[in-house]
Amino acid sequence: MTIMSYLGAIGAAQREAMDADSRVIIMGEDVEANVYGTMGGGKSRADKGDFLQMYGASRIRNTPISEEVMVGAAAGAAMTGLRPIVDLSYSTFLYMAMDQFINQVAKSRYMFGGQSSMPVVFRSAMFYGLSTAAHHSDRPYPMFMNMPGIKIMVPATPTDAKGLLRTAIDMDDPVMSFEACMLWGLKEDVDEGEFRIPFGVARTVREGTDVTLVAISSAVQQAILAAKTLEAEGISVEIIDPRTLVPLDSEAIFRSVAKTGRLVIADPANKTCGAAAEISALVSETIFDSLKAPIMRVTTPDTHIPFSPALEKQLYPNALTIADAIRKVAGMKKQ
Amino acid sequence: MTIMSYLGAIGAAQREAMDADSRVIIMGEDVEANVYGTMGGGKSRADKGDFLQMYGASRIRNTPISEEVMVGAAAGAAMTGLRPIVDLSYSTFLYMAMDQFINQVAKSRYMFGGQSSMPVVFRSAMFYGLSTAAHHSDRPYPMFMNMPGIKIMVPATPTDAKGLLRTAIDMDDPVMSFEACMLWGLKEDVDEGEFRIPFGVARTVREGTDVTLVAISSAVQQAILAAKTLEAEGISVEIIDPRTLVPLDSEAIFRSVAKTGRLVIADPANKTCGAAAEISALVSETIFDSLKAPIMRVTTPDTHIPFSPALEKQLYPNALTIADAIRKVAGMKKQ
Amino acid sequence: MTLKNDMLLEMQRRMLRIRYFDERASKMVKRGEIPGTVHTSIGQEAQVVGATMALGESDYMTGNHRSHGHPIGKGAALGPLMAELVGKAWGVCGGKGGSMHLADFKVGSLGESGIVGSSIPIATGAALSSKVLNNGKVSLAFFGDGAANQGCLYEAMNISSVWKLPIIFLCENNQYALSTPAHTVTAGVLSNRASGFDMPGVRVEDGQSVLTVYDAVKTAVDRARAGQGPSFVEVVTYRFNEHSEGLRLAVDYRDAEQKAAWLQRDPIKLFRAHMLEHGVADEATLAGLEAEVMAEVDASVAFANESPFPELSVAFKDIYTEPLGAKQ
Amino acid sequence: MTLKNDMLLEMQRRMLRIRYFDERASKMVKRGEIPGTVHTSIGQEAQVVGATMALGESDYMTGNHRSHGHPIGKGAALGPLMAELVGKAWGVCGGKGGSMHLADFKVGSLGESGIVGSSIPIATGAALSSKVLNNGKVSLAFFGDGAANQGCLYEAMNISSVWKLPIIFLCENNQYALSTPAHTVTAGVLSNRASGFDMPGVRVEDGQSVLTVYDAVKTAVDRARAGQGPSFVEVVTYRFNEHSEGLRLAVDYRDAEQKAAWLQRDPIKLFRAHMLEHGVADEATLAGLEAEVMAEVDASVAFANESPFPELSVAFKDIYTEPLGAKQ
Ligand SMILES: Cc1ncc(C[n+]2csc(CCOP(=O)(O)OP(=O)(O)O)c2C)c(N)n1
Ligand SMILES: Cc1ncc(C[n+]2csc(CCOP(=O)(O)OP(=O)(O)O)c2C)c(N)n1
Ligand SMILES: [Mg+2]
Ligand SMILES: [Mg+2]
Repeated sequence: MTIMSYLGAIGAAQREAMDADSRVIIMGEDVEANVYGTMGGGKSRADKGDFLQMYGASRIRNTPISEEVMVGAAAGAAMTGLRPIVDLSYSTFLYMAMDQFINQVAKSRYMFGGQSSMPVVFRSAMFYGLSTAAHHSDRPYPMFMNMPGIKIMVPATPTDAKGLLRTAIDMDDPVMSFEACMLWGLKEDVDEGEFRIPFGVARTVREGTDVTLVAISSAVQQAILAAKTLEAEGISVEIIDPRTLVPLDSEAIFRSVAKTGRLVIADPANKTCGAAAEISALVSETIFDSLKAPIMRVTTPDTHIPFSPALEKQLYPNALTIADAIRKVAGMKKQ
Repeated sequence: MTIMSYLGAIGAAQREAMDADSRVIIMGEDVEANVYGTMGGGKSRADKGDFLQMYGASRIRNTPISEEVMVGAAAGAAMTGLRPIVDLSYSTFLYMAMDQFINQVAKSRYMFGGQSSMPVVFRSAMFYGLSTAAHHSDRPYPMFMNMPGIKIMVPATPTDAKGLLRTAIDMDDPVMSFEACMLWGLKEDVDEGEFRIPFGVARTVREGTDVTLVAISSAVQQAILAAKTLEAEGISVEIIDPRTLVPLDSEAIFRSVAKTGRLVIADPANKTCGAAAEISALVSETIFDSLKAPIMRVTTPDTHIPFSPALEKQLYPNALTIADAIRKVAGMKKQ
Repeated sequence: MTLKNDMLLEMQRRMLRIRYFDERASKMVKRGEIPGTVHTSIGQEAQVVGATMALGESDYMTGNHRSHGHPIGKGAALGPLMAELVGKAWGVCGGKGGSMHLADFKVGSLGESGIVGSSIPIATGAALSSKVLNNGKVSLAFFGDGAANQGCLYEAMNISSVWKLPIIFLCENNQYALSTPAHTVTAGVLSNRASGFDMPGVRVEDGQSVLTVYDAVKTAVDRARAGQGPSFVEVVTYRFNEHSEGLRLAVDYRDAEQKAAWLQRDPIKLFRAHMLEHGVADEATLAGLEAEVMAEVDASVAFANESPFPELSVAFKDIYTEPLGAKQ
Repeated sequence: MTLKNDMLLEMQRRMLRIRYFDERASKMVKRGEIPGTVHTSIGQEAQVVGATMALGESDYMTGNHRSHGHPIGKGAALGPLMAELVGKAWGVCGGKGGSMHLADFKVGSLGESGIVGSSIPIATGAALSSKVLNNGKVSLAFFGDGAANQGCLYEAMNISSVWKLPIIFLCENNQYALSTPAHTVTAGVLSNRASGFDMPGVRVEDGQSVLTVYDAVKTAVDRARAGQGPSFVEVVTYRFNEHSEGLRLAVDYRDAEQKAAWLQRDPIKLFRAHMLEHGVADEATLAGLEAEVMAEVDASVAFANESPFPELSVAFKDIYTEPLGAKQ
């Protein structure tokens, strides 16, 4: 074990995979210079950018600012023998390649009757909460959940980032990794050795008996704070981090809600048609009779992200808003 | 009143608006030749395409196959004095312009502190159920519901198509109109005169007391058939067509569910993070105590659309699958 | 270049396979035997075959909605293609793709695309893997004059040129995008756009001559295989049928005289005459070839008819490599 | 062209406004007085002002993340811009846009874009409305060498050329896209791409000379206003600062010698010397001008400091023209 940051864990998983399989390549804007710090050897950056030095210019490729062809080319390469990792920097830039994601990456295997597989990983960072305004702060994973064909990971810890990303790179299906910049600096003890965390298996962050709290991405940290506060108030909260949204470990959520009878979902994505909406709908159509109170969503409201910190701070789920929602449902008795 | 088809109603609304305001222009691929039949004078097509003849080449513009600039240019034109209607033909082509939709059309007014308004309408047809496979059959409105800034209409009748589209064109906010090709031929008596149907006001298609059935777009016709079958079985179904998804008339849905205590949602979009998920979540967080049974979703499952009619037919909500879901919830007593 | 006679006969054979296959498909659509519609390459066979014959067996290719000619030209078996058009289980995509989304990976056909322009980046990626894996394979992207106005083409041309990828951008300029004449929505001459992306751009004015097309594309393929990077080849041709079978437009968007002139230039008739004239083959050989191909097309229809329809459950297969998500 | 002295002085004034504004903004970012980061136009003032001065008051303009210079060059008041950078209520966008999303519709600034390339179609649409409404307004799109590889640029160039729209595509080639040297990701010379889209393409090698840039852009603007359609103008320049303020990269991606040489070519110093040499203004006049502008920048900071922060509820305003959707 070694202390690793979320950012370092992403670098480590990519390094492992690059070492393990020469078909793995990395392409993206400014990857050679390791601008975002995920292409690092782990040591201090070298004068040419670590990965570029370690793996060479054929496997570490700076691309033009051309997201559409970048994504499509990665798909075409994946169908013909490579296993590309594409660094798309910020999640708000994904829309530039939406046609390639939906009509090619997600649909090709299906349309062609299984003739092709699509081993490619698309990484992007959700740069919210950092005063970069509406063109850099989106959390668009719900849009991709609405269209099957691409798996989705939303790691909330360094360990999950490393283990899930390694699984993603080894997998024969396309994966989108949504990484939260708010967590880049988060550190914990992580196994430096190879390990893989399966998709579709939620993590019970904390056991509890009164209310189930499903928390996604950066909301997990806030959920833990909220749970601690509420413990003092005598409310026992069980926190579940799905870790991957496609596939979603709905069974784990059902098991917990069957026990607690109460559900709050904390999700930094927009509210309408978001991941929280899906989880709410799944629970109420599947284990309705276990519910003792309304299912509450604590999400970012349906706004764009404003620049001014005076406006932005209020928008994301935080320990206070999460705790309030839990108090509400904990207090509610079924008539 | 006159008998009008859904397709004819769309043409009529555009004609009205073109006559009423010279700032309204139409642009899109093959609009001059009126390939899809919505650019018609209502009479038989003339040798140059009716609208082109009626309004001239400056206001009826064939575009290159360049969705990205088509959408962005319409937005830029809308911010500077025009009121464009953009015909994007099929909804599955919208992804090509996703960046312009999300980052420009939806966000500009907000990012610029209200300096600009964005009076533009984007029309597209959901060509599902007609053996055109995965590249022509998507129903992507949930993706756009997840990002605020663009209003969304999903007309299910000729009258609604005409009245909502006219409202959309007169409105200062961007609107996406999702039209169902399955309904193109649907006919009813429609007022040929000018009329406008407000956004955010649901239509109660049929009153009932046992189960609330929210039906969207082409599911409305199937819902009516299902309701008739169930009436014979003694189940009284109230059908609500939201008509617009942004804004959504959630109050109308709440009022009905408060009365019936049971809710089924029939939506031709994909299930995960779809419109049905949002409606389910809204109801269970708002009027949970009125619910006597689980909220059921009848949607297209999370697949792509296969070509073979042998495979495609089973996928969309139909009178049988809707009726089954209603029977389920009608039978269920709350423990 | 001078080609062996058997190669010339193979060119004619492939053009005939496309012609007869598409003529049959057209009939079947009108009879309701093929669901949806189809876009035929009738009249464009020289442009398709001149390009595909310049490629090797294992080279890659992507295409568009005008989709039958490409895999046929690349050597795909007709039976599974016809079964796919009919939506049957023995179809090359198991009935899930249909006319607009044919793919036959066995012959390097990585997929046609119903989304105009959308397959160009895919071909670019195939060229990237050839480059990285250094396997000598060349990639060719078929797209129309209409698709040439999609931005992704220029992103693809730029990155291919910078990375010196082994790819050919093959623009099938049949002068119309559905009802829209190319000259009304296209600035300048398409092949002239190549130089701005630092690659050769040639325009084949006589796209009805399979040999002329072949020579132009072969030059580009050799260049790509030699590691000299991408080329842009624009081929001027004409579609003899309507944009899609069954489509009826009230507007005469194609000039009648021009149309009549082009219909005179049937690539198959022209090449037949050429072969007779140059003693490549005699009447009997060519008639035999035509009969053979007609029989092959008949067989493909029989194959399609024999095939069962796919099981309902197939709709839920191959969304991922593992059984996941929607089950019914 | 020969310009009146007051026009030359106005050019210097605007270059100074950009320089002093950006220098101040840079300091404030490092002091944490401006949230997030900013991208300065320091070193590129001639390229910005040469272009904006060639436009009329009411002409349209869009830009990118390197965003302060464009509206300043177009004549925007500095106070609301600085207040915007600080996230205050009196900001030109009410604090909701910030540095990367400045817009000042009063001076035809339709918005900078944090999404590279994304504002080019917007400028194209503004040109379309000028054409349809026949109001004589010209549109100019600023974008960088990096943005020049986004497909939407070529879609915009094509449609603008076909429709003969009054637009100038102004490529700010500062030779780098963040850490990426343009020549490593760009095929050929950008301005050479224009001819393929049937429009003039000029490359201004000396982007540090405001007069040279002005002449090139003025020619394009006159052409657009005369109804002759779009032009592409590539201006070669250099950014003196890092891509964004505060960014520190371990990699020396810019050649030290080349950098030193460019830093010698400060557009403001160059033009100052030019004016003295040609007797456009004397030392006292220029010193006075500099003092004036410095005072203006000081005032803009005072204005920003005075401004209150926006009310919480402002976060839920202007999503639509009517109060709709999220309320808290
Ligand atoms: C992105 C996208 N936009 C529009 C369409 C509708 N469409 C299908 S084919 C076609 C014309 C294509 O013209 P071209 O590329 O020249 O190919 P051709 O049909 O002439 O062979 C259009 C507009 C589409 N399928 N995809
Ligand atoms: C679509 C998109 N991709 C990537 C980025 C990240 N990014 C911001 S600025 C930049 C470099 C832009 O280079 P250039 O266009 O030359 O402008 P410059 O910064 O040199 O003025 C990049 C890659 C972005 N903002 N948007
Ligand atoms: Mg064509
Ligand atoms: Mg640059």
